[in-house]
Amino acid sequence: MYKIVLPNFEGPLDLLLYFIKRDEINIYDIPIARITEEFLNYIKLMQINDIEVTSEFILMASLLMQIKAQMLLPKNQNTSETQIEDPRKALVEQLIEYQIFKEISESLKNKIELHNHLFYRGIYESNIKEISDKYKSFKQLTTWDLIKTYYEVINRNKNIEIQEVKINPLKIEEEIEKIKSIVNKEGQINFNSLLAGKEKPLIVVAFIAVLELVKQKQIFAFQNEYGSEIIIFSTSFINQN
Amino acid sequence: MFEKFKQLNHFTQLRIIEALIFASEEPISVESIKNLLTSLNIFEYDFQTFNSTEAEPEIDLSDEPNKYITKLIELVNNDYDKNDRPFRIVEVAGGYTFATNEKYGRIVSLLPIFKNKKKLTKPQLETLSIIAYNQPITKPEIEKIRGVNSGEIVNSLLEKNLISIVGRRDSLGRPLLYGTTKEFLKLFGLNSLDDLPKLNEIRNIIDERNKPNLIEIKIDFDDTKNQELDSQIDS
Amino acid sequence: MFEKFKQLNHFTQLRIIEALIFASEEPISVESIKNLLTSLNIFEYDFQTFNSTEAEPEIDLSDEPNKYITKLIELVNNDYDKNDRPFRIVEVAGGYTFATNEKYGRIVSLLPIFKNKKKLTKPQLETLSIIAYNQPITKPEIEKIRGVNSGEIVNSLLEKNLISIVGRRDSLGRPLLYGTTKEFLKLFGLNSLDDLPKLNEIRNIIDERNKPNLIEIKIDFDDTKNQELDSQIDS
Repeated sequence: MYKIVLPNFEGPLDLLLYFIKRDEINIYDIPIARITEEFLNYIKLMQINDIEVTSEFILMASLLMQIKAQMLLPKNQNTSETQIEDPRKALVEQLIEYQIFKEISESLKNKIELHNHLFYRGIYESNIKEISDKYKSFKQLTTWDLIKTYYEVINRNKNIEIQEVKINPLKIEEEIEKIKSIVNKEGQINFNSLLAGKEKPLIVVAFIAVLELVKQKQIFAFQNEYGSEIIIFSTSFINQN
Repeated sequence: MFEKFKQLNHFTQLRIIEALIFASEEPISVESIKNLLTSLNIFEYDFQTFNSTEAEPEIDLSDEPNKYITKLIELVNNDYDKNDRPFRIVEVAGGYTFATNEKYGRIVSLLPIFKNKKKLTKPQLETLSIIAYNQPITKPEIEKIRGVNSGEIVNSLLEKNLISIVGRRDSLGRPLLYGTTKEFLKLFGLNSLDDLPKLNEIRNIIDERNKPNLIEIKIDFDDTKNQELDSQIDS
Repeated sequence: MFEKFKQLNHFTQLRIIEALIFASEEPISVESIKNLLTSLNIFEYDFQTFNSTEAEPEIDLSDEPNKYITKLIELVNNDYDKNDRPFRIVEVAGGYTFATNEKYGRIVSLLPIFKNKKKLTKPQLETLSIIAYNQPITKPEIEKIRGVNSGEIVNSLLEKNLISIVGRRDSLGRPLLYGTTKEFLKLFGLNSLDDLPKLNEIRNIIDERNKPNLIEIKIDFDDTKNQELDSQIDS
């Protein structure tokens, strides 16, 4: 048994630049037939090794073969006054452009390392109420936040089956007492741990019980960010500390 | 090893704790500080100790880690108070964080930019996004999408002047219609509603992750053919 | 009136500036500080001046406001350095903000939770470079330069708040335009986009590197040919 480890390329341009560098090829005069062959061999290797061959590699392969074919066309000596453009020109320009941004990203990487020590203040609020607000709020709102939230909302509700749940009010009282004693004993717990192993109607009961306790200010719940674990504190625990 | 941290110059210990609390993005608990300091291989780091003219603060090395850390934080705060710094380390939500102190915090809060922070909670942002993408829209329609009662949130958005009443739906009960305001555009740096990203645009970005990217191809690797070509081109 | 601010006890002036910068979530420019201090009716506020044992720092009252403020910031920083505080006021993204200093920030960066915040993958850096130098730019334009599908990467940069949607290109399909954010400048410690390396300089470096080896001497060891050449030269 052996395993071939293929170098990881960002895409076909990256791969071509690798060949050019490795073989010290003059980028302005790429031996297209040789490069095409190398390129196709690489794709073959990817396939053998079950590496995803993305459409960009296929497109590049066909472009290379097209250029190769154009290079083969007999050059008509008589029409030399209307200079035929080198079929490689566009590709070379694209490669150079890509080289430039690879270089820039290298220098950006160095800049990050240079400023490795820069950590800004992490939190800008000063009391519990504001902090719990902050955790549900956004530092600087962007349209990205807006549309992503919208996307989540409409997708969330698509998946929700509306079920009628009959809740015995007694159960909520019981659940409140139960949660209260757990939280008071532990000081703080994860909301999810309250739900573990419970069936849907009971989850709803537990949820309502938690809401009720929050309303009564017996417990305090906060969340680091939307979708993350909700942590429940006993208010007496917070006051003690 | 936490014991190793204790062996550092006392001033250095104080500064490291100070820096940790300063940079942390959430209130950091004593427990977390302890764990971080225990994992920190500070001795790999070429460390120049600070030579203070002041005497090293007295720290009781026999304290167990949590108490020890709490004491260090106290010492940092004493230092801030002594120097009339406008901030100190406070304990909130089960952890420590920096905040402006009362004296200077009050001055800061007098300033308009610190007063009218347009911060939105998740439910507010949700509701705002629904209104933005479906305007004009009524409250029951919003609630149908969100699946929860949204009256209070709609009111809070009205208060923040991010939405306004733009008319009434010509249907039973003639419910109020809501739409976004100029203030809304300003908040998101948009010139017009037209500049809002469209749902299918973001769907493309999000769904790309799940898109099958694999294309099956068969390429003929008849080497002799390629060699022929090579020789033709190279000649 | 800014002049009124200048009449306060010098220590108090320093502390107010310090508090303003400390409390501001975004880097705050000297201009904004000036405007805030001018609008601030500090005398409505019952202000207990701080009695320091130290001498009041010397400040040249004749300086015009912007220079005056910059000098105060310097004095605050001197104080931090003198006390070996782990942070200081830095100028970044067009304003002043607090950040950990070199000495202690490096220790913080050794900790995994902080280290990861600074980590960007190669494709992310590539895409970010392309956006930084070509903004505002559309996704297809990014993809043309990179030669690969970049939706997911753009998405991740949006999530990290390093880029944002800044509008739409007025062309077919009105594609979304992306640009870099203040968060981007902060991550790289840049004051403005002008601090990025110049595109022309990079282009020259690449051109230089791409130059084929010009001095390509081919010596043909076919003696007869060389002799021919010799005779040609001689003749």
